[in-house]
Order: sequence, then structure tokens, then C-alpha cells
Amino acid sequence: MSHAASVHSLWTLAADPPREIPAPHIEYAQLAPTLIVLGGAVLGILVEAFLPRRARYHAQLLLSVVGLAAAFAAVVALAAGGHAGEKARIAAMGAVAVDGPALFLQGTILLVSLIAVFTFAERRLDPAAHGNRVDSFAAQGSAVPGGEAEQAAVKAGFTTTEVFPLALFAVGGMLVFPAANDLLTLFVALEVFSLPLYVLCALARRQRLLSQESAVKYFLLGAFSSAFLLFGVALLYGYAGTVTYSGIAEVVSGTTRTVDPALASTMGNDALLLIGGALVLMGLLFKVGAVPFHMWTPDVYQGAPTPVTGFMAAATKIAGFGALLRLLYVVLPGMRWDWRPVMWGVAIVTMLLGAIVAVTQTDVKRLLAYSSIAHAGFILAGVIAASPDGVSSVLFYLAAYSFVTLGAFSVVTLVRDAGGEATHLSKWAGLGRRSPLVAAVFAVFLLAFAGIPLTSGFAGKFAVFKAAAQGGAGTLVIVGVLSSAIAAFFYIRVIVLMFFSEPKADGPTVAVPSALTSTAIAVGVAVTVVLGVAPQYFLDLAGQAGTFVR
Amino acid sequence: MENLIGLLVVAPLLGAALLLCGGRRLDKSGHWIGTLLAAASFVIGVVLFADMLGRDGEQRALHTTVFSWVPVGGFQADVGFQLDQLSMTFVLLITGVGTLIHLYSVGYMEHDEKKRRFFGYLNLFLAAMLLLVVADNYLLLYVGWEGVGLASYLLIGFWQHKPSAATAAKKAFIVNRVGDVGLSIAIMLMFTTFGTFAFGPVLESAGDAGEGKLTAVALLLLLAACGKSAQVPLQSWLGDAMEGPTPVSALIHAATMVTAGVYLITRSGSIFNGAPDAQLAVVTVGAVTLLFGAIVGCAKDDIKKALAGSTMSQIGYMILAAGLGPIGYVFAIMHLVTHGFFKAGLFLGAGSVMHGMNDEVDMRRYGGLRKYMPVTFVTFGLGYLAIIGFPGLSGFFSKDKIIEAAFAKGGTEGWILGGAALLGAAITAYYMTRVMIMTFFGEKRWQPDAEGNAPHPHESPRTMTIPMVVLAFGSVFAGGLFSVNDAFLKWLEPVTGHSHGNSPVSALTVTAATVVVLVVGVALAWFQYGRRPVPATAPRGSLLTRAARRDLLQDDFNHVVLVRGGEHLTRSLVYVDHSLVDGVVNGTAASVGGLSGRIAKLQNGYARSYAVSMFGGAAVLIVATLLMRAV
Amino acid sequence: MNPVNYLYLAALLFTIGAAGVLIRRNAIVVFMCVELMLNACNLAFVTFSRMHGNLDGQIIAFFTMVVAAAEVVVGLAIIMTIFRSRHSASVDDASLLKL
Amino acid sequence: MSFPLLTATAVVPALGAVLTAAVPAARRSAAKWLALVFSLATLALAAVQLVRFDPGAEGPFQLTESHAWIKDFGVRYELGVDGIAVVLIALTALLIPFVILAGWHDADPLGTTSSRWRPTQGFFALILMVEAMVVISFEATDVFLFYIFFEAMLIPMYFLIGGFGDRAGERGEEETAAQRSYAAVKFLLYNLAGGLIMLAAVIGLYVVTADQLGTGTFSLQEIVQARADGQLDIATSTERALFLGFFFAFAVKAPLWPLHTWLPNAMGEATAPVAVLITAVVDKVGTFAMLRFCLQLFPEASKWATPVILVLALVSILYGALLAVGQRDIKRLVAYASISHFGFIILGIFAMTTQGQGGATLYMVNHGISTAALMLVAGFLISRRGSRLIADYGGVQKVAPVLAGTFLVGGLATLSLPGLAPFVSEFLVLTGTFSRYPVIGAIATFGIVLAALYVLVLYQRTMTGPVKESVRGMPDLRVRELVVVAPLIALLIFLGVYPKPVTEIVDPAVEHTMTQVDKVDPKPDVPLTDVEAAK
Repeated sequence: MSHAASVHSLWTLAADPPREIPAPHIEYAQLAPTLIVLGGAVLGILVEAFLPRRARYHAQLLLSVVGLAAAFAAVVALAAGGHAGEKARIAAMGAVAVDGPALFLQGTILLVSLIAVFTFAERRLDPAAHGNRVDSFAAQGSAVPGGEAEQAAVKAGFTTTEVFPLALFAVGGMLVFPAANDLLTLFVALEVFSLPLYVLCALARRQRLLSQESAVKYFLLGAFSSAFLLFGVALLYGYAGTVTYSGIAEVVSGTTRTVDPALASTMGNDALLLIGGALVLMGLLFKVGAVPFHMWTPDVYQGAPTPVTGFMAAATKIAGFGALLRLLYVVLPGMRWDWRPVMWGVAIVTMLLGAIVAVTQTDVKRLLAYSSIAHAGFILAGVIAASPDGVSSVLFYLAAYSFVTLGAFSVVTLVRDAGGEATHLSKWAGLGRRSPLVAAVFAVFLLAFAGIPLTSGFAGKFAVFKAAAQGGAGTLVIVGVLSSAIAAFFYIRVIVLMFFSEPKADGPTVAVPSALTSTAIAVGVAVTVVLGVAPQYFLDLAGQAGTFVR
Repeated sequence: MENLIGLLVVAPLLGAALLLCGGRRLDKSGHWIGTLLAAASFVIGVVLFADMLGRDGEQRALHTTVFSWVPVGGFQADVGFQLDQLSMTFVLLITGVGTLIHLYSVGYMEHDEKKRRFFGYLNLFLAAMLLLVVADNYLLLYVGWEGVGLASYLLIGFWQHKPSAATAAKKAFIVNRVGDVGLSIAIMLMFTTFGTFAFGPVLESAGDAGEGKLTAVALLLLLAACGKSAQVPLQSWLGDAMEGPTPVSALIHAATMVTAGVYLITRSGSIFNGAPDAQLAVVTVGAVTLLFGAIVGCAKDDIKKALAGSTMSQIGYMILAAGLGPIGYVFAIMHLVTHGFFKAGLFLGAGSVMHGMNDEVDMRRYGGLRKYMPVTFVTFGLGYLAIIGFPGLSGFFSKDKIIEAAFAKGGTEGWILGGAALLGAAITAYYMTRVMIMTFFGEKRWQPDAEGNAPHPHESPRTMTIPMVVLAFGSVFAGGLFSVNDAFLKWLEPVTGHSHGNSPVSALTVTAATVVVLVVGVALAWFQYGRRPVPATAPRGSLLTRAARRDLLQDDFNHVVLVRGGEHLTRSLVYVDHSLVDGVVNGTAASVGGLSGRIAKLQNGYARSYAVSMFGGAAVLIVATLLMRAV
Repeated sequence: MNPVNYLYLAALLFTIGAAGVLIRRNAIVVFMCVELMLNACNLAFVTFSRMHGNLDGQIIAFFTMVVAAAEVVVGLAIIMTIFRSRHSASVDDASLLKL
Repeated sequence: MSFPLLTATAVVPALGAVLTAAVPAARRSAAKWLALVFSLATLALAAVQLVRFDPGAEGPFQLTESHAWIKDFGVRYELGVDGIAVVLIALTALLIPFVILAGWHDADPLGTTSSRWRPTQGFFALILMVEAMVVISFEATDVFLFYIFFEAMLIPMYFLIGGFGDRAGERGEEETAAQRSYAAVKFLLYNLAGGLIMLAAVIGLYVVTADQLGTGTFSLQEIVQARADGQLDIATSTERALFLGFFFAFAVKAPLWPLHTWLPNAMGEATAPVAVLITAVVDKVGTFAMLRFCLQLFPEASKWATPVILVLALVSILYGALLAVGQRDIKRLVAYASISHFGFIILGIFAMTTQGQGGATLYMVNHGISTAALMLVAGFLISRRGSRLIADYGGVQKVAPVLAGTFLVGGLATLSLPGLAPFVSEFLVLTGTFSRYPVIGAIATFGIVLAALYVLVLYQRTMTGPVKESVRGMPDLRVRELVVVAPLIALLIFLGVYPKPVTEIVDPAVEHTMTQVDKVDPKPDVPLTDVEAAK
């Protein structure tokens, strides 16, 4: 009866006296991390607007570092306050969940971004242009490559310091993405962190054309996929009449109140559910770069400025998988038997294709792109486990993987020749002879990618496969080890190239980085080794963060 | 006393160690050290012998366990020595002849710069050979068995700069290895059958094992014996072994090592007694070989090769005797000892001749040497008379007994074997006479060699002649002494046992027959070589002759079937390994690469095609999900 | 009239948009197709909202419009830059990155 | 808590590796001496282990250490040695100093390279690193711990193979480098593939234990215990699958036909000391693991697979030997000989008799020593002439008699001549096999003929005959080289005459393994007579 009334009230609304709309109740404390970051971003814009050019770089750097650090502190505080465990709540009127996985992922994202910002700010690699130290971003994004405007900008020593606020906005979106507790928030967060990334991709100082092309591709495909995601959201809304995860979950598991016959046509219509779910899944799989939605990855990774690539490769994956986990574990657990087989297929294809295609790559950045695809496959294996173990293993893997990736791309920024970074593999020949240290570090990262014991890569891989096997996905484990074997081949190939082949006369030089990049790389190595040798503490952390709140 | 047995082996071993590791500072004195230690072990042998004579029949055997060698679960191998009459006989022969030949070598190898190493090897051989005969279990015997093999390998290939020598050495070792396979499997079979491989238990409880097992063991032992004693079909290495220095041929390839097979069979008597079929095989091998060797001996112009053939055939006699069982064991050993004397003597003689003739070995380049080297002539002559079994000399007694025993086997076998033995005797007489005439009689046929320096035949130095004289004595009297009221028989019987069998023909008849065939053989040779001059270059000769020169084509068979076949096998396997086994692996890698390239083509850089794949992916995803629900 | 028909319309529009993305070369047009898809979603939202009789769908529609607007800003900016450096807005010309 | 001897034995070389690597480029010889000292220190620790080890003691493992490590994976840091392990550790620790000495000049940088490029330091550091990892994988009684180092050891090995090789010689620099990195990659991928398959099995093992015991565990003792008192009951099919997963990895490492093809490349391209490291030390981990993990974790599956494995081992023996005969390259020849020998070892392990397994263990030790002797001398020879082809030598015996002599002794050991150590083990293996599988044992015995063939052919072609121009004036063994070879030969003779010290230590462990797979030696079919009873 009451529903009939509410339906009726839809168009008799005008007649009634306007009802009082309750003010939304927001738990600012629990949203602190996101708010801090976004606030920092806004401040950054103001800085751009009001500070003189000379001062901006340092101001921005300081601002973003402080902002991210503060946000991270907030996350830690929340976790320490028990929000990861018993005090896990849904905040902001059901829009955002503050629970273990969310906090763990937010913490990781913040750390990764902090490191990434260091690499953004690196100014010692490129030779000084007209006496100005420059970073790897265009002097003036809007200027035509090689045009007078650009030359002028270079002469004037302009640099695109906007990258810092952009990055912060992206981080803000990423923080919300895995915590989003309704599909609308999910969508908005997605756009919030995607749009700045599109822009960042276009801002490379060298090889602008490639950079812009990658931006266009990323943008168009990204928009395309988000459209799909949105349509999926629409269908799910149609199915459940609500977009909150818990609401949908209730309908799925059939624990919802009896349905009005008038709405029976849509309410609980499984076709809507299945199609909608599939489309939303697709949107997320696109972001994590799973086959067959992976094709943007190599091009964008290669074209984008390397620091951005590193940032993207690491942070986007974390956010994407975070959202994916929440969606599958909170919204669709009731239909596990529908999505698991599909995800099986996706995982298998992703692992194999990523590994196989990488074998013939000749460009370091593309190589790492394909390897990231293969790794997405491995992580999916953990996702499919559909058990708390699975969740924590995925969390651990993401943490381990993101630092390795960041470190690897930071090393890529160091190997340069006249044309900027020398990313073609042939140029890496004999690097081990020229500068053993850099080569050794890169080798460590590669071995971690390959999952050699005593590196974080192995611990992560083992955790994920173990969870998968216990979840009854033995086949995935077999395929996993097989594709790891294939993958090992091309990681090894790079090592061979660096150490066992004679350096070329016109080979690239290895730039000596400032403390910034050095820190990034050092942290990468440290995390790789620590997580490889003594992972227990972090496994505990991920383990405690293993349960979602509904 | 027991401890002395160990010393017996250790003395020459010490010598070997000293000489081989001693370095240049021993170059001057090395050969004397070696000789001294050989003599030492001879003295020890004599002491032990005296001690043994001090006790009567049954208590004579000494036994001692030195230490536990390989103890693993039920597998208990000890280093232990057993010295009974049989071993004692060998010990005396080995050390005695060994010492003499050391002495001889002092002269013979005087000008060789690697003298020290030579004597080291000789001592090593003595040690191994002694270990072989005093070991108290088959595994330790196996150590000695391969030890002598090693020594013979080193000594045959002593002049390594000659490819022929190196090849001969390798051949000898490998052919012997084939025999050794037999011995090792035999030991394993003993272990699984009796749970041990010590002489005592195995031989005592041999009866309890089934005949099948015994036959198997016995045949395997026979294989081993064939390898070591150069019996058909594993005889091919002995002829080439003559590449080694002559003293080596005398000691190892005539007097001692090659007779190890006879020792093995005699030692394992109670096994063979339990396996008649195996015994049949043994006598067959013996008979075949004694004819084979004799025939080969007739055709060779190389004096050492001729003697090698004769060795083969003489050992054939021994094997034959040993195969006869209790009837023959004693005589096998007896012939072994006398043969040790005269054959060693003959070889030393040959060596002395070569020494005087710039190492010329072709008898067709000798002739009339009796004037130039009288001592050699006399000693060689006595050895010659002994081997052809001239009445009264050693060979006569021992060989005669074997022929008797062969008949005593009884039945058709008896006749066949006896006949073969007689025939062999005739041929022996023939080819030995041939050697004798071609070397010492007739007119001299030697000419200057390539460098134009003609040989000046001369008698060898004392160090060489003395051993020859001593051995000559042995070859004259040993047989007689042994036969004086069957001394040797009584001496060995406690160990080997003895039975007289039932001979269809009287001993006298046999003796007569032997003398007759002997005369025939000598006469034949005389007519062929004594009456008319010997051509300096070998005539083409009959088909048989040519075949005999080539060891009756047995070597060619080996070459074609085994060597060539083996080469083809290995070559094809190398191919298989590279292209098949490895090919699979590399193929997989390549195919992955190809696949990779093909898939990468999809990444064509067109954003719209990427969008297509996304769209398709979405479609697939939807359909798949729906299907999942449908099914 | 049965609101379900609006859903069909929405689906149709969405498909047209998608097809456009796959077919058209001009970046601007491709981008407009994407916008079309978004608006198809909006239509679906309001329809469902009508059917369910709650306002969520309509609110979401507003959000979508805002997001779309933001997207337009960024998208056009990027397309502009590449147009200026290439003097062509064809998506297919931007295919240096491949394999 | 007592002094962690086992950990120390592994840590010391690791520490040495770090320090050696840290030596500045200029102080090359310092690095060498440092490495040598640390390897000797490790040897001392290994000796202490031998002394502290009590063959008669109760329980499978001694000197055990156990600490929590990765709780979530059910992994503990568990070390312990049985007779087999302690002997193999001793072998490893013994060989490394010789390897280092033999490789003294192998890694001296040729020509001018960047001042930061320090090949020598790297070379010796890597050797020590390998030693550390091998030692710990011998000590690990936790499957996961073992696996980690079993895999990790590939990396330093890989750099040793790919990074250092003989001087180019006739083949050009390019060709040599290409060949070498091919060999290195092949080695790594082959073993990595094996290891990854094993990883799947390891995970499977965890799942099984986790399902049945509540908490997953990798502790060998716990699992064996649980199976003994029936808490853990692995389904037959599962057990077989897991066994195959483990065995595959070990068979690659061992290497067993047909998974052997990486070995000839690796040993051929690597320098002689590294080749020794591969075949004498690293590969032993494979055969060792078969004994410790395959048999003890999956006794039923082991028995199930025995026939096939025995046949494969037999094939390895004959196939390896025949290919060795067919080789034209000294090092490859030795490699194929090793394949044949590993066939013997595996044969002995799966013969499931005391003699077989005891012999196999002894064989691992003896093969290590004999191959080291042969290969190192071969290395000295090659380093003099700069060619690995047999055809390039001839008559060496005349110009360098000592070298030739030692080479011959090494060869004789390889063809397991009685009186030298390998004979004992080979005969034990054959007897052990024969007593259960007469036919296979008998066929395998013919391997000794082939062995004689390839060794003597090699010796004849290189050492005897007229002196070739190419070897004229070749120097004889130097003091350093003699110091390397002499002790090895002495050891070969000693262990050949008196192997009891080793067998005594090994026996109890073998007995234990036999009880694990509950097998008993076949009884002799003639009842013991009083004569034997007396013995």
C-alpha cells in the first residue's frame, strides 16, 4: 500500500506543501584522507593561479608531498582507530565505505603516489634548457610541438607545474574508487581519476606526438568504456531500484521486501542484473587492463611520460582491483556462480596473452606494459578465489607489485640518449658493463616481476595462487605457472641484454638522478626485498584488512 | 704369519707409489728400488711357503681379515686375505718370475728415459696380481682383476708416442672390461643368491643353490676368464698387446696375468662342479682357443705375435683342463706354472734377440743368429723343447697330463677333446719349430734399415741373460720335479680336489701319441723351413695362411660389426639428441615466439580497432554471463 | 504508454553511439558518439526511476551530465592539441604506437 | 638455545659473498683471497657438523633449528640434517675452495672496461652465494624453505654461466658470447620451468595439508608424522600428481633423460670451475631432493612411478655414455658422462634397497670429487691451449706428464676403476638394483664398458700419440693447480680403499628412508649356513 502511495506521490508532489529535506550527515573524520588530498589539489590550482612561476615548482612539490603524507597519516590513524576492523562503517550516507580493504588500498595508493610525485619532480635527468633545469613534462602543454610558442616557453624556462594538482586530483579519485559503496560514487570516482590522467599522458616533454596520441587513445577508449560502465549501472539500477551495493546485494540474494507487481517487469529481472553486472565488470576490467580490454595499455604506457606511466601502472591497478573486489564480494556474491566462470576465462586469457605477446617486444615500456597485463591475470586468479584469503592475497600482491612497477619505470627514466629516454631494448645492450649498479637494480625488479623466490613478486604470486588453489581454482594455478614460465623468458632476455652482451659504442648514457628519483628506486628495491624475505607482517596487515563491510 | 700376506701386496704397492709420485730425483735409482721391492715380496712369499710346508695338508690355508671395506646393510665386503696352496703356487710364480723380469728389464730398458715410470708400473702390476690371488672374496679379487687390467693398459701403451701402442692398450682394456662385466654381474648374482661373495661361504654352500643359478654364475665367470685370458671370443686384444715392451709381454701376457682366468675357474671349482653345462662351455672354449691360437701362431712372421698365438693356445689347454673339473684342475695349474717358466723364457729370448737386432721383430729378417747370441740360443732352445713337450722337459709332463685328462672326460666328448688336444700338440710343435729355425738357423737375412745402419747382432748384458738362464732351468726341470710321485697333485688336492675319471685309453698310449704327433709336427716344419731358404718377404700364401695372418678375420669382424656399428650408433644418437630431444624444446620456444608475433599484429595502433575488441569483449562477456545462468 | 519502450529507445541510442565510435574517423564525431551513449544511459536512468518510483535515477542523470561536461572539457582540449600538431582530427592518423 | 650451527654454515658464505662483492675494483686479488678464506671457514663449519653429527642418535634429523617465518603460508624456518645431508654439505664445502682456487684467473677482466665493472669480485661472490644457497637447501626440512633456495640458486648460477666463459679461441667473440648466453638462458628457463611446475605441486601440498590438518604446513616431519598416524590421508591420484610435480623439477635438475639437454650446453660454455659447480654441487640438490622429499612425502606414488623412472635412468646411463663417446668437445664429453652417472644415482635411489640408496648417496659424493678432478684438469688443459676441441690436442703426455697423469687418474675414477672411490658406489648401486630388478641391473652394468670407451678414447686422442704442433711447449701443472688436484686424487684413493666413515654416517639415514617407503631388502635365496653365521 505504502508503495502505491509513494508512486502516486510522484506526480501529486506539487500539491503537497514542500517537505523538509534532511541535511546529509557526513563523517568528515573518516573521509579525511580523500578530503585532504582533494583540498591539496584545490590549493595547488590556487598556487598555479597566484604564485609567480619561479616559486610554483617548489610550492607545488611541497604542497603535494605534505598533502599526501598527511592523508597517509590520516589513513594510519583511522586504521589504528579500529576502522579497519570492528569499527568499519559506511560513511557519507552510504556513499563510501570505510573498512579494512578500503583503508589498506588507500594507504598503498597514497604511498605509491608519494613516490610517484618524487619522480614527477625529478629535474636532473634532462639536460638544462637555456640554463633552466627541466623535468620530463612539456614546457607548455598547449603549445604546438616545435612551434614558436613552445620555443619561447622553453627559453623562458616554463614548466608544467600543473601536473602536481592534476596528480592530486587523480589520487583523490583513486582513493574514493575502491571505497565507493554505491555505483554512482563508483562512476564519479572513476571519472575523477581518469580525466587528470588523460591530461597527464599528453604532457611529455620529448616525443610529444607519441604522448598526445597516447592521450587521445586513452581518452577515447576510456570514455567509451565508462559509457559502458554507466549503462551497466543504469541496468543494475533498473534491476534493483537502488544503486547502493548493499541494496543491490539484498535484491540479488532475494532477501529484499516483496516486490510490487507493478514493478515486477524490471524489479529482480535477472537479464538486467546479468547484463548490467557484465557491463560494470567490463568497465573495471578496462581500468585494470585485462584481456580483451587491455589494448590501450601498451600504447598509453609507451606514449605517456615515463613518471606518469609508472604512476598510472601502479596506482590505477590498485584502485581498479580494489573496486573490482568490492563489487564482486559485496554486490554480486549472490551470483558467484554466474561471474566466476566468466572471470576464469578472462584470467586465463589475460595471463597467457600478456606473457606470450611480451616475448617479442622490443621497447622496454611496452614490455613492462604487457608484463602488467600478465600480472593483472595473476591478480584476477586471486580475485576469483572468492574467500577472505583471496582478498588479502590480492591486497598483498597489489602492494608488492605497485612498488616494483614504480621502481622499474623510475629506472627507465635514467637510461637516456640524445632523443630523451632510450627505451628501445637494443640500446640497453651491455648496460651492466657501463653502470652495474643501475643494471643490477633493474635486474632485481625484473626478477621480482618474474616471481623468483626471495623477491616480493614470489611472495605475492604464491599468496595469490595459494588462495586460488584453496578456492578450487587449480586449473588457474597450472595456467599461472605455465605463463610465468613464458614470462620468465622475456625478463631474462632483458637481463641477458644488460649483462652478457657487449655495450654499443653509441649506447645511451645513464643519467645520475637527484635524491628524488634515487629515493623512489631505493624504496622500490627495499620493499621488493623486504616483502620477499619477511612478508609475514604485511601479510598480517592484508589479512586483517581482508573483510568488507556491507 | 697372517700379517705377512698383507705385506706381500704392500711391498710392490709401496714401490709403485714411490716410483710414480717420487719425481725426477728417483730417475737414477728407480729401477733398482723397483727390483728390490719385487725381490722383497718374493722373499716374503718364500718365507710363507716354508711356513706352510711346516703344517700338514688341511691346516695349511691361512686366513685373515684386515678391515671392513664396504659395509652397507646386508652387503658386507671385507679386505681379507686367504693363502692356501693354490694361492701360494701363484704367489711364488708371480713374485719369482716377476723379480727375474724386473732384473731383465734393468738391462732391457736401460736407455729409456721413462725407465722410472716403467718400473713403477711393473710394481703396480705385481701388487694387483698378488691381491688377485690372495683375496678372500670375489669383490676384492675383482679389485686385483681390474688392477692388473690397468697395469697391462699402462704397460702396453708404455711407448705412448706410437699411436699403435696407444690403440692396442685401449683395446686391451676395453675388451677386458667386457669380461669384467661378466665378473661383476656374477658377484651380484652371488650376493643375491648367497647374501655374500666371500670364497668360504659361497663355495661351501654352492651345492644348496639351484643348478640354474650355478650355471648362470659359472657362465658369467667364464666370460670374465675369456676376457682376461684371451680366450675366444675375447682373444683379439692379446696379439696387439705385443706393442708393449718385451718384458711386459713376458711377465703379463705370457706368465701371469693372462692365466688369471684359469685361477678364477679353478678357485670357483665347486660352482663349476655344480654346473655341468657351464663346464661343457668351458671345455669348448678351451678346445677352440687352443686350436685357434696354434693356427694363428703358424702364420705370424712377427716373433712376438707368433709367441702370443702360442700363449693363447697354451692357455686354451689350461682352460680345457680346468673345464674338466676335478679331473683337470691340478693339471691346469701345473701346466700354468711350467708354461709360466718356458713361455717367459721364450719371450725374454725374443726380447734379447730384438735387443740385438735394433728391435727388429720380423723373423724373416733374422736367421743364423745362434752364432751371434749363444746364451739366448741355448735358453730359447730349451724353452722351445719344453713347450713342444719334448719328453723329460716340463711341458711334456704337464701337457701330457692334460691330454690324458681330456680323454678321461669319457664318452664322445672325451674323444673330441682329446683329439683336439693332440692336434694342438702337433701344431704347437710345428709353429715353434718354425720360429726356432727362422730365428736361429739358416743364413742371415737382415739388411740395413731405412737409415742405412745394419744391425750388429750381439749377446745381451748379464742382467738380461741371468733371468733367461734361471727360467731355462725352470722350463727344463719344473715338470719333472712336480711329477715325482705326484708331488704337485698332493700339494694342490686339498684345495681343488681330484678324481681320476675313467680314461678309455691308457696313459702310455696317450704319451706315445703325443710323442708321435710331436715328431710329425717338427718334421713338417723342418721340411718347410729347414731344407730350403726362407724368403725375406712373406709369400702370399694359401687362403688359410692369409686368414691366419689376420687372426682368422676375427678382428675384421669386430671392426666391421662393433667399431663401425658403434660409430654409426653414436653419430646417429648425437643427431637425435640435437635435433629430436633438444629440437622439441627449442621448437616449443620458437612456436611461442611465432604465436607472440602473430598476436602482436592485432595491436595495430588504430584506436577504433581497439574499441572493436572492447565492444566484442563486452558482447562476449554478456553472452557468457547469460549462458552461465542458462545452463 | 509503457515506459519499457523508453528502455528500448535507450538501448537503441546506446548502440548507435557505440557503432559510431567504431565507425567514424573524426575524433570529434567519435567523441560526440560517446556523449550519445552517455545520454542513452541518462534516458535509461530516468525511465527506471519512473518505473521504480524513486528519484535516484533522476539525480544520477544530473550527475552524469556534469561528468559528461567535464569529460568534454578534457576531451576537446586533448583533441585540440593533437589537431594543432597534426593538422588532422582523424583518429586513424594517430597510429604511431603499435605492435 | 645452542649455537645455530646449520644457519652459520649457510650464513658464512653468504656474508663472504657480500664482502667479496664489496671489494673495490682495483683490489682484485684481495677479493680472491677473501673468497678463499670464507670458503675455508665454511669448510671448517661443515667439518664441525660432521663431528657433532651422531650416526647412532634417535630421530631422523639432528642439529635442528626451528623458527616461525611466514605464518600465513604455514612456512617455518626449519633446518636439520640427516646422514645424507651432512655428507653432501661436507662435499659442497670441500669442493668450493678448490673451485675458487681453480678459477683464480678465470674472471680477470680482459682489456679495458669501465672502472665500476668488477667481474672478478662478482665471480667469486657468486660462487659463494651459490654455496650458501646449496648448503641451506641441503639443510632445509621445510618444503617451502627448500623450494625457495632450490629456485633462488638458479640466479647466481645463471650469472656464473652467462657472465664468464673460456677465451673465445677459434670461434669469434660474437659467436662465443651468443653461445654462452644461449646456454645460460637455456639453463635458467629449463630449471625455472621445472621449478614452477614444482611450485604448483607445493601449493597443492599446502592445500591438502590445510584441508586435512586445519592449518597448512610444509614441515617434512609434521607431514610424515601426520601420515604415519593417519591424520593426513592424501588421495592416491592427488599424491601421484604432487609427486610428479616434485619429481619433474628434480629430474630437470638431476638431469634425467630426456630433460638433460641443458647440461651439455651449460657445462660446455661455462668455465671449468663453474661446470664443476653445476654438476658436482648444484645438480646434487636434485638427486638429494628425490631421496628426501619425493620418497618421504609420497612413498606410495614413488613406488607407483618406480618402473618408469628406472627405465628412464637406464636410458640415461647408456644414452649419456654413448653420446659421450660421440663428442668432439672435451667439456661436453664430461657433461654427457655426468648424465650417465646421474642415471646411476637415480637408479640407485629408486631401486629401493639399502645398497641402492646408500650407494646412490655415496655416488653423489664420489661423482662430485671425481668429476671435479677430471673437469678441473681438463680446464687447466683448455686454458693452456684455448680450445675445447679434442682434435686440437695430442701427445700432451710427452710435454706435460703430470697434467696427463692427473687427467688419467680423473678419467679412471670416472670409469670407476676398483680402488678408486666411484667404484664402491657404482658397484653398490648396481648390486642394489640387481637384487630387486636383475634385468635392469645387468643391462646397466654394461655402462661400465661404455665408460671405459669414452674415457680412454678421450685420453688417447688428447694425451698420447705424436706431439702436436699446437701443444708443443705447453707448460706442466703449476703449483696452484697441483694444490687443487692432488688433494682430490688423494681423497679418491682414500674413499676407494676405506669408504666406511661415509657409509657409517649414511646408513642410518638410508634405513630411515627405507622404513618411510616401507621396503625391505630382498633376502638371499640360499639359507645362511653356519659359515656365514660365523662371519
